[in-house]
Amino acid sequence: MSPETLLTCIVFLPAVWAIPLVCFDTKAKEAMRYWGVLGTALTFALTVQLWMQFDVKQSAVQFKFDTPWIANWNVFFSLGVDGISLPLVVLTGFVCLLSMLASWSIDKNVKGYLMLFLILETGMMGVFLSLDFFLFYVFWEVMLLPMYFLIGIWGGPRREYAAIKFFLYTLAGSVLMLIAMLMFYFNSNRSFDLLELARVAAGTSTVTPHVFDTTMQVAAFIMLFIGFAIKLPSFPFHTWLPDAHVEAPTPISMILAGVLLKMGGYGIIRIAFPLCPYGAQYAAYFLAALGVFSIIYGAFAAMAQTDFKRLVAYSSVSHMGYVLLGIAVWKIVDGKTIGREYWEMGLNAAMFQMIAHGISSTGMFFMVGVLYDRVHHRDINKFGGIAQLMPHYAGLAAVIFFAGLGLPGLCGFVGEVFSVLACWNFSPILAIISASGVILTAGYILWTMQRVYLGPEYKGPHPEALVEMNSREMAIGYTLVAMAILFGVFPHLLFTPMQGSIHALTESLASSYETLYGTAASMIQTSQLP
Amino acid sequence: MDFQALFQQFLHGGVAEQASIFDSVSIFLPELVLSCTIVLMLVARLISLDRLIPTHWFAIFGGMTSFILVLQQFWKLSMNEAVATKIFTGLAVHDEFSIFFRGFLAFFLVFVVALTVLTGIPDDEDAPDFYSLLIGAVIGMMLMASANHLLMLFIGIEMASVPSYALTGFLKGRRQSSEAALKFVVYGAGSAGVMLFGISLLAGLLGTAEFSELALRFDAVFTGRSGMQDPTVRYVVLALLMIAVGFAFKLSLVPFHFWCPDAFHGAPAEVGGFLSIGSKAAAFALLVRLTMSLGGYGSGVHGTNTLNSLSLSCGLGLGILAIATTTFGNLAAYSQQNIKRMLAYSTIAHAGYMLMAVSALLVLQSVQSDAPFQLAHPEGAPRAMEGLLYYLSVYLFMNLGAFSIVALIRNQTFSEEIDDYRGVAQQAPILAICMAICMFSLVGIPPLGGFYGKAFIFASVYEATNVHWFMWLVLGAGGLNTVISLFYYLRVAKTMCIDLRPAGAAEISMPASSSPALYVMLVAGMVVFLGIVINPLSVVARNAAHAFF
Amino acid sequence: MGDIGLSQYLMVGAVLFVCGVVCMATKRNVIGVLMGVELVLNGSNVNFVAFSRYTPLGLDGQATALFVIVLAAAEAAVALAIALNFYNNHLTIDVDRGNELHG
Amino acid sequence: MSETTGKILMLLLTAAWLLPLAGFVVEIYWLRLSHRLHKGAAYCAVGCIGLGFLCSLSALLFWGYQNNWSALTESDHHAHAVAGTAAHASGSDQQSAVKHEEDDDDDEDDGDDDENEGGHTEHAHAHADDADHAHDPHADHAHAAPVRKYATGTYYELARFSGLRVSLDWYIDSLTLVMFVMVTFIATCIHLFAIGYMKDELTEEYEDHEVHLHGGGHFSRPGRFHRFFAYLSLFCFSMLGLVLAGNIFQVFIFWELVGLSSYLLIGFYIERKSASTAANKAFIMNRVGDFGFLIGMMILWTSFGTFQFGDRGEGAHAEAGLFTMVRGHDGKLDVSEDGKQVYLRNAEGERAEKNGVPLTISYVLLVAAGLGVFAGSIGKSAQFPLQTWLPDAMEGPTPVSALVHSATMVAAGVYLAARFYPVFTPEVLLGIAYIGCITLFIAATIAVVVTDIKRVLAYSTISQLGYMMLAIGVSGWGAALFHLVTHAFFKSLMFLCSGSVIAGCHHVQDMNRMGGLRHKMKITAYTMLIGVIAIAGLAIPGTSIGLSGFYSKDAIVASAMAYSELNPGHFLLFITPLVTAGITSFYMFRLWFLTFAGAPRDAEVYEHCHENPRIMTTPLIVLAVLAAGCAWGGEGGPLYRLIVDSETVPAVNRVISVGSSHVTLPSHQGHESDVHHVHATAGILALVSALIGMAMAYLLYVKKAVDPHQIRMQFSSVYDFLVDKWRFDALYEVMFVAPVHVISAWCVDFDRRVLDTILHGAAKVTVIAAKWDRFFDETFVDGVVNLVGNVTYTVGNSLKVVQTGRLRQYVMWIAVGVIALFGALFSAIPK
Repeated sequence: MSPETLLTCIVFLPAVWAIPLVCFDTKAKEAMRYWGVLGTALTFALTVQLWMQFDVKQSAVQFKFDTPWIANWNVFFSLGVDGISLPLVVLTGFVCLLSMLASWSIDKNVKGYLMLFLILETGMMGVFLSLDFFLFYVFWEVMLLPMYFLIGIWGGPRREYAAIKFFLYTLAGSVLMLIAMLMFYFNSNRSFDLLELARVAAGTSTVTPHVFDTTMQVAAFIMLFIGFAIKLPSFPFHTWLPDAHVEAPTPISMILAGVLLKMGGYGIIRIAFPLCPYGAQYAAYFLAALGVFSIIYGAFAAMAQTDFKRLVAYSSVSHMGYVLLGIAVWKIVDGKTIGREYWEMGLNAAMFQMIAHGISSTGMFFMVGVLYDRVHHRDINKFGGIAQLMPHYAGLAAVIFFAGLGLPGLCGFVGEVFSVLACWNFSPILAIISASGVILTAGYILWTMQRVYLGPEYKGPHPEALVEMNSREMAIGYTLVAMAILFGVFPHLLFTPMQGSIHALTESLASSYETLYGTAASMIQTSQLP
Repeated sequence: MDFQALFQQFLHGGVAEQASIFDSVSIFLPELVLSCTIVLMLVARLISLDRLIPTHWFAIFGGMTSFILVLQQFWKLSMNEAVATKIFTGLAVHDEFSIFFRGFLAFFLVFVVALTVLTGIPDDEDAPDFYSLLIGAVIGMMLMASANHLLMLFIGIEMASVPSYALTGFLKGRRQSSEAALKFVVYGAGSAGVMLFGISLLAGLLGTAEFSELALRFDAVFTGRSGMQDPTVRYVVLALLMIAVGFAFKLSLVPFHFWCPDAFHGAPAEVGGFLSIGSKAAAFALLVRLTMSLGGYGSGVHGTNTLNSLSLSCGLGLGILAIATTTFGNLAAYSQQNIKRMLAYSTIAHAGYMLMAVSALLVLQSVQSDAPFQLAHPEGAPRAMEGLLYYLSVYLFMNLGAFSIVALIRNQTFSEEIDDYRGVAQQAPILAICMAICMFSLVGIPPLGGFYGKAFIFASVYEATNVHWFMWLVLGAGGLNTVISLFYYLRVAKTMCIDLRPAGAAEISMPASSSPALYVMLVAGMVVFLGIVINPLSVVARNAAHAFF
Repeated sequence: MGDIGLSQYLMVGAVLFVCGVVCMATKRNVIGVLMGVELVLNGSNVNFVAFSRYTPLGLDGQATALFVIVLAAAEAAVALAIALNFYNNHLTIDVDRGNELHG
Repeated sequence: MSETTGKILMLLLTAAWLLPLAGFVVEIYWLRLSHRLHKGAAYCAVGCIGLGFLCSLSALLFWGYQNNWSALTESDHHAHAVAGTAAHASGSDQQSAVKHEEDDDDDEDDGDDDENEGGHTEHAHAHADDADHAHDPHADHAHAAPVRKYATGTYYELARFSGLRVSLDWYIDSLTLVMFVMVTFIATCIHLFAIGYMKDELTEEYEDHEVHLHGGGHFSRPGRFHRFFAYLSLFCFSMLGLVLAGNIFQVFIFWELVGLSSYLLIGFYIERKSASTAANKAFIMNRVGDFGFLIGMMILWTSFGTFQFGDRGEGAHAEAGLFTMVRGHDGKLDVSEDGKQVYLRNAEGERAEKNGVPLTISYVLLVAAGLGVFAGSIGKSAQFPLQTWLPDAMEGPTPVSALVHSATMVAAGVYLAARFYPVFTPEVLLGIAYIGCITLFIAATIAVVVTDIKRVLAYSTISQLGYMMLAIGVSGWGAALFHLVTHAFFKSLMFLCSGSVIAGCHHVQDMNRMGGLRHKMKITAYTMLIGVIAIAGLAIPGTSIGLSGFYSKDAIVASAMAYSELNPGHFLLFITPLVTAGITSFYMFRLWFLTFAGAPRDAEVYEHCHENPRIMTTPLIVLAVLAAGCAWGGEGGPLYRLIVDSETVPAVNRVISVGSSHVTLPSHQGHESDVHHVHATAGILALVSALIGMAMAYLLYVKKAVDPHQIRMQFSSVYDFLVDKWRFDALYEVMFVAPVHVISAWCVDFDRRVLDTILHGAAKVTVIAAKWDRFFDETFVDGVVNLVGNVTYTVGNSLKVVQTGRLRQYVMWIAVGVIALFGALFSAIPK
C-alpha cells in the first residue's frame, strides 16, 4: 500500500475501528474486547509495515505528504515519518496492543472504555506522525479527553482528583504551546509546517528571509519547554504523574508510562530544539541540570514509597530524567559546537531511553497490575514470598525490574549509560551526579523486589488469590521480556533507523546556531557553566 | 430634500448602488416570508386550522423557506462579483456579511423551533403566540444584521428585544419567570432609552444617520479640533458611549450584564438558548458593521489618522470590556448551582471572547493596510473577522446543545440544579456524552469546533499585539480564562459522566432512537464535525468578512 | 432673553432624559419605572426633532421620532403586560419584591 | 599474533564462553523438560562448562603451538629487548646510554631468559631510532609496525555516533587464555562438587530450618536443584565474557552481569531474610564501585573517544586502542614539559593529531580516570572501604562461595586492575598499593577472631586480594596475576573442603563445635591441609621448594620490598604484608587445628559427621594437586611466564613518576633489577613470619600453651572491635543508609507539601476570587448604587430615605456605567 495511505491508516484506523463498537450489544463484553484487540493488532501490523518500508539510510523525513486542511490559515494535514518518529510510532502500536490485551480486567462499561481507548491511540499516533504544528497541537489535545475519562471513570478511589489534575496540568501546558505556536506562525511566512519553520530557524528558508530573533526564540522555547516538560514529566511539573498512575487502571498506566510520557521528549526533539536553536542552547544547561535533578529526585522519592504503583511512577520520573539529560548535552563555546558527536550520542541515548522506558515501565506497571488484580492492594509491605507462590511470574517480573534498574543486556541499560557517558563532555559535574543515579536506582528496585517477591510468606489479604499468571498475561509478560532482552543485546536494531535523522538534526542545529551567532554575536551571551 | 424627490427615488432608486424599491423588496424576501408566517399562524388559529396542522409546522416551514431564500441570495451573490447594494434608500445594506448572518439566524430559528417542539414548550393554544414572538424577534435580528442606518439600528434592536421580553416571561404562571421578564424588560427599556439618546446626539452632531456617511462627517468634525476639550468632540464621544451601552446590554458585557443571569434563570431553557445565541449574533453583526463604518468603511475617506485613531481607541476600549467580561463571567460561573445560571455566566464569558475578536479586528484595521510586513498583514483584519464568525457558528451548536439538554433533562427530572445531574451517564448516556462534548467545546479543546474559533481569535489577538502592546493583556486574559473556565465546565461533565446516580434520584430515559436524542446528537455531531472539517465554513466566513475589505 | 436655539431644545431633551433615568432608578412602582422609560425616549425624541430642524440631519430626524413613538408604544404594551403578569404572581407591582433571582 | 591464529582462538574461546549461556537457558526451563528430582540440569551444566574447559585448553595449546612456546623457551633477542626497552622506558632519567650497555653484557653471559622478547624487541628498535639515531644493526626495519602480542576483533557494533563507535569486541592474549583455562577448570570441579553438595535440593519438600514462619514451624518448599545450576551457568557465561571482553565498556557490561549472578546465588535461599539482604548489600556495594567505574569510563570515553583495549586494523587506517594511546609502543607516558598534559599517541606510536592540534589529556584527568576504574575493582574485589559485603555473601551455598566469591568473580577486580595497568599513572598505583595494604591488614586481623569456618575463608580471601592489589600498586604486575591464579586454586580448594565439612556435619559452620574431624573425614582434612600450607606460603627452609602460595606471595613481598627500598617513605607497603603473612598463616592453621585436630568439642556433631561421597572428594584431590603444583618453578616457571608474556607495559626498568607524588617504580627483569636484589631477603623474611604464625597457632590451639580465652579476656576491647569487623557496617548504616531514607522521605514530603500545595493554592485562589466576584456583585454594586441612588433621590424631590431595590440598582448601574466610562475615556483618550 502506498506510504500516504499507510500513514493515514495508522493514524485513523483505531478511531474508525471504534465506530462499529456502537453496534455491539453491551452484554457482549468478550466480543468487544476481541474486536478491540483486533483493531490494535492491525494498527501494530501497519506500524511494522511502515518500519519495513522505511529507508534507514535516508536521514530526511520520508513519505511526507500535505493536504490542505484549513486553507485560509495555511494549515495542512501533513504526515510523515523519520528516524525520530518511526521507533515511537512502532512503540505506540506495540504498547497499545499489549495494554489492550491487559484490558480484560476492565469490566465496567466495556464499550465506552474500548472506544475511548481507540480514540486515544489515534491521538497518539497523530502526534508522532504529524508534521504540521497545528495538526500536532490538535492531536496533542485529542489525547486529553479520552485520557481524562479513562482515568476518571475506570480509575481508583481518588480518580477524580487525579483526572482533573492531569487535565489541568496538560491544558495549562498546551495553552502556552498554543501561544508559542502563534509566535512562530506570525514570525514566519504564516506557516505551521514544522519542516519549513525549522528551515526558517536555520536561516535556510527560501520564503522567509529572516531567522527568528533571539528574544523571541527564548520566549517561545520556554513556553514550549514547559508544555513538554509537563508531559515528560520533569521536576517540578511531575506531581500529576504519581496520582494519575496510581489511580489509572493498569492498561492505562501502561499507556501513560509507555507512550504518553514519550511525547514530552519527542516534542522537545522534534519541535522545541529545531524551531528555536538559540533558545535551546540558551537553556541547555538548565535543561540538563533539571534532567539530572529529576533522576536523583525521582529515585529518592521512589525509595520512600509504600504504594507499589506510586513507586513505579516515581521511577518513571527518574528514568525520563535521562531523556532530558541526553537531549540537552549540547556544548557550545563561542558559537562553535564542541564535541558534536557526543551530543549526537546523547540524543540517540535519549531516544533509546524513551523506547526502553516504554518497554520496561510498561512491563513494571503490568506486573504491578497482575498482582493488583489478584489481591486488590498495592502496599509493598504487605507483600512478600510472591516468588514462592508464583515463580514464573516472579521470574518475568525480575527481568523487567532489572531492565528498569539498568542492567546490561536489558534495554534499560543502554539509554541510561549512553546519556550519562555523553554528559561528561557537556559538564563533568552533572555527569558525576547523574552517574550516582545507578546506586540509588539499584537501591530502591532491589529493596522493592526483596519486600515483594522474596521472603518466606505472603503477609497481605487474599493469599488464596495468588495463582500463577494465565496464558494471556503470560503472553504479555513474555513479549515484554523478549523485547527488553532483544534491545538490550542488539541496541543497533534501534539505533540504525534513528542515527541518520539525529545526525542530520545535530548538524543543522549546530550550523544554524553558528549562523545566528555570527549575525547576533553581540546580543548573545552563552550560558556555559561548569 | 422634499417629498417629490423622495417619491421619485422611492419608485426607481436614483442614487448609484442603491437598489430600487422592487429589488429591495426581492432582497428583503426572507424577512417578508417570516412575517407572512406570523400572519398565517395567527389566521390559522382564528379559523382553528391549528387543530389540523400543528402550528409549529408553519414556523418550521417559514424558517426553512426563508433560509433557502437566503441561501439562494448567497449563491447569486457568490456567482457574480460581490458588490454591496444599499436597499430601501440606504436604510439597510445587502452584502455577504448580512447574508451570512441572516442565513445564520434563519437556520438557527429552525433549530430552536424544532427544539421547542421536542420539549413541548409551548402548549398548543399558546403556540401561535410563542412562535410569532420567536419569529418576530428573528426578523428584528435579521434587520440588525443588515442595518445601515441609525434608525434601522434602533428599530432592529427594539424588534429583537421586545419579543424576547415576552418570551422570557412566557411561563405565565411561574413567579421566577415573571420576575425575570420584568427585570429584563425594565433593564432593556432603560438601556434602549440611553442608546436612543446617544443615537439622537450622534445623528444630530454629525448631521447624518447613515452609516456610510458617519465616517466622513466624523472626520470633518474631528480634524482640527483640540480633543476632549472641545465640547462637540466630547458630546460625540458621549453619544458613542451611550450607543455602546445599548450594545453592551445586548451582548451582556460587564458592567451591563446584570439582567442576563436573572433572565436566563427565570426563562425557560429554550428561550435562554435562543437569547444567548440569536441576539448575540445579531448584536455582533451590528457592532462590527457600525464600528467598521466609523472606521471609514464604505465612505470615500479610508484610513485617515482621525479614523484610524478612532478605531484604535474603539478597539482598545472593547478590549478592556472584553477582558473584564470574560474574567467576570468565568469567575462568576464557578459558584453557580443552577445550570441555567451557570450557562448564563458562561454566555457572558463567551461574549467576552468574541469581543476580543472585534477588538483585534479594529486594532488591526486601524493601521494602514500598506504598513510594513511585521506590523499588520493585509489579511489580518479579515482573519480576525473570520475568527469571530467561525466562533459564532460553532457557538450556535455548542450552546444550543447545552441548553437543549438542560431542557430535556428538566422535562424528566423537573430540576435544573447541577447536583441533580449526577450520574446521568448511567441512565441516558447520549445526553451525558453530548453534554460533555458541548462543555469541552465551550472550553475549547480540539477536535471540537470551539477550539478553532478560539484559536483563530487568539491568533488575531496575537497578531494585533504587533500594533498595540495592550493586546498582550487581552491575549493573556484569554489564555488564562481558558484554563480557568475548565473548572466549571469540567464540573458538569464530571457530574454527569463520572459520578454515580444517587439512589432515589428521578429516572431519566433517553433511548438513542428517540427524536430528542437524535436532535441532541445532531447538534453535538455538528460541534464535532466543525472540529474536523473546518475549511468550508472558514472559507464562507472569510468571504463574508471580505464584504468589508 | 435671547431667541430660542438648538441648545435650548437640547437642554430640554437632556432634562427629560435625566428625569427619566432618575425616575427609572428610584420608583418602586413598575408603572412609575415605565413612565421613566417614556421620559427617556421622549427626551431623545425632542433631540431628534430639534436636530432635524437645525442640522443637515433633515427629515430623517422627524421620521425617526415618529418611529420611536411607535416603538415606545409597543414596548410599553409589552412591559405593561409583563407587569400585569408580575402582579398576578406576586400580588404587587413593587419591583423590590422581585428578588428571588440573584447571585 | 597472526590474523588467522587470532580468529581460531576467538572461535574456540567464544564457544567456551557461550556454552554456559545455552546451558543456562536449558536449565532455567528444566521443569518444562523433565521433573524436579532429575539431576539432568546438573549434568547439562557440567557438560557445558567441561566442554568450555576443553575448548579453552585446546586454545591455549594451539596458541603455544603456533608460536612454538616461545614464551617459555630461550631466545636470543632478549638482550636487545632489555636493552632497548630499558633505554626508552627509562628515558625519564638520563642514564640510558650507559645503562643498556651493562644490561647487554649481563644478560648475555647468564642466560636468564625473559619472556617478553618478540614484541619488545621490535619496540626497542623502532624507538632506538626515533629517539637517538644510534648505530643499530636492525635499523632497516626501524619503522616496521610492532608485532602485536594479542589478537583483537569485533563481534558486532552496538552503536555508532558519527566518529564514535561502541562495539562488542574480543581481546585475546596469553593472560586471557590462562584466565579462561583457570576459570573453566575450577568451575568444572566446583560444578561436580555441587552435584553432591546440593543433592538435598532434589526433593519436592525441602524443609528450611533457618526460616521460622509466623505460625511457628519451619518453612518448606520444593527443591531448586536445577535453578542453582542455571545460576552457576549464568555466572560462568558472565565471567568468561568479562575475561574475553575487548573494550572497557564491554568489561562493564559483564562486570554487572557477574554482579547479577552473584546476587542471584547469594540470595539463592530467597526465603531467608539474611540471604536476600546480603544479596542486596553485595549488589548495591558493587554499584557504589561501579559509580566510580562509570566516571572513569566517561573520562576515557570523552578524552580518547574509544573504549578499545588493543589497536585495530593495519597500516594507514589503524585505530589506536586505549593502551597505545596512553603508552605508545615504548610503554612510557608522553608528558608535556609542564607535566600538566599527556600527549595521546596514534597507532604508529607517534603523537596523535587532529587537524594540526596534538591531542592531549590533562594529567589530572588521567589520574582521575585510573582511580575511577580502580574504584570498580574496589567494589568487585571487596577492597577497603567496600569490603563488608563479601563476608555476608557467604549466605550463599558453599560452592558459590568457592567459585564466585573466592576463585573467580572477586578476582575479576584484580584482573581489571591488571588489564588496565597501562592506563594507571604512578600516583594511581600508589593509591592502589595503599588500598591493598589497608585491606589485607584489616581482613587478616578480623579473620583471627572469626569462628564461622566459611567466614574465616572469606576474610582470608579479602586479605589475599589485598595482596594482589598491593602487588599491582608496587608494579609487581606479574606477581599479582601469579598470585591471582594460585590463590584461585588453593582458595577454591579450601572452600570446597569447608563445604565438605559443612555437608558432613549437617550444616554446622561454627568451628567451636568441631575438632578432631580428621579422623572421620581424611581426604577433606589433608587436602585442606595442603591448601592451608599453600596459602600460608610455607616452604622447606633453605631450598626454594614450596607450594604454589609460597612462590606467588614471595614474588609479591619481593616487589613490595623493592618498592619501599626505592621509596623509603612508603615502608609500610613492605612491613604490613610481611607481618600479615604471619597473621595469615596463624589464622589459617588456627582454622585447620580447630576443625580437624585435637579432640572433638561437640560430641553430637562428631557422631553424625561423615566423609562425603566420591563426587565431592574427587574435585578436592584434583584441586589439591594443582594448588600444590600449579606455580611450579616460581618466576622461572611456565605459569608466570605465560602470564607476563601478555605484559603490555614493560616493567623491566625503573620509572620515576613525573606527577606530583615522586615515586619510583622498581625495575623487574634481570639480575640488576631492583626486585632481583631483594628477592632472596624478601623470601626469607616472608617465610620466617609465616613460620612464626604457624608456630603460634600450634602453641595456642594444639599445645594449649596459653588458653585463647585468656587472651580474649586480656584484650576484650580489641577483640570486640575485631568481632564487630572494625564496626564498618555500623558506620555505613549511620553514614549512608539512614541519610538516604531521610532524604527520600523529604522528597516525598516536598512533592506533597510544596508542589501540590502550590497547585491547590492556585485552585483555591480562583475559587475565592469567584466568591469575591459574587460578593462584588451583591455588596459592592448594592453599596455604590445605594449611595448614588440616595444622592440622586435627594437631589430629586423627596427627603424620604429610600431603600432601593435590586432592579433599580441594576438600572441605576446603567447610568453609573455610562458616567464611569465617560470619565475614563475623558481622562485618557488617545490623541
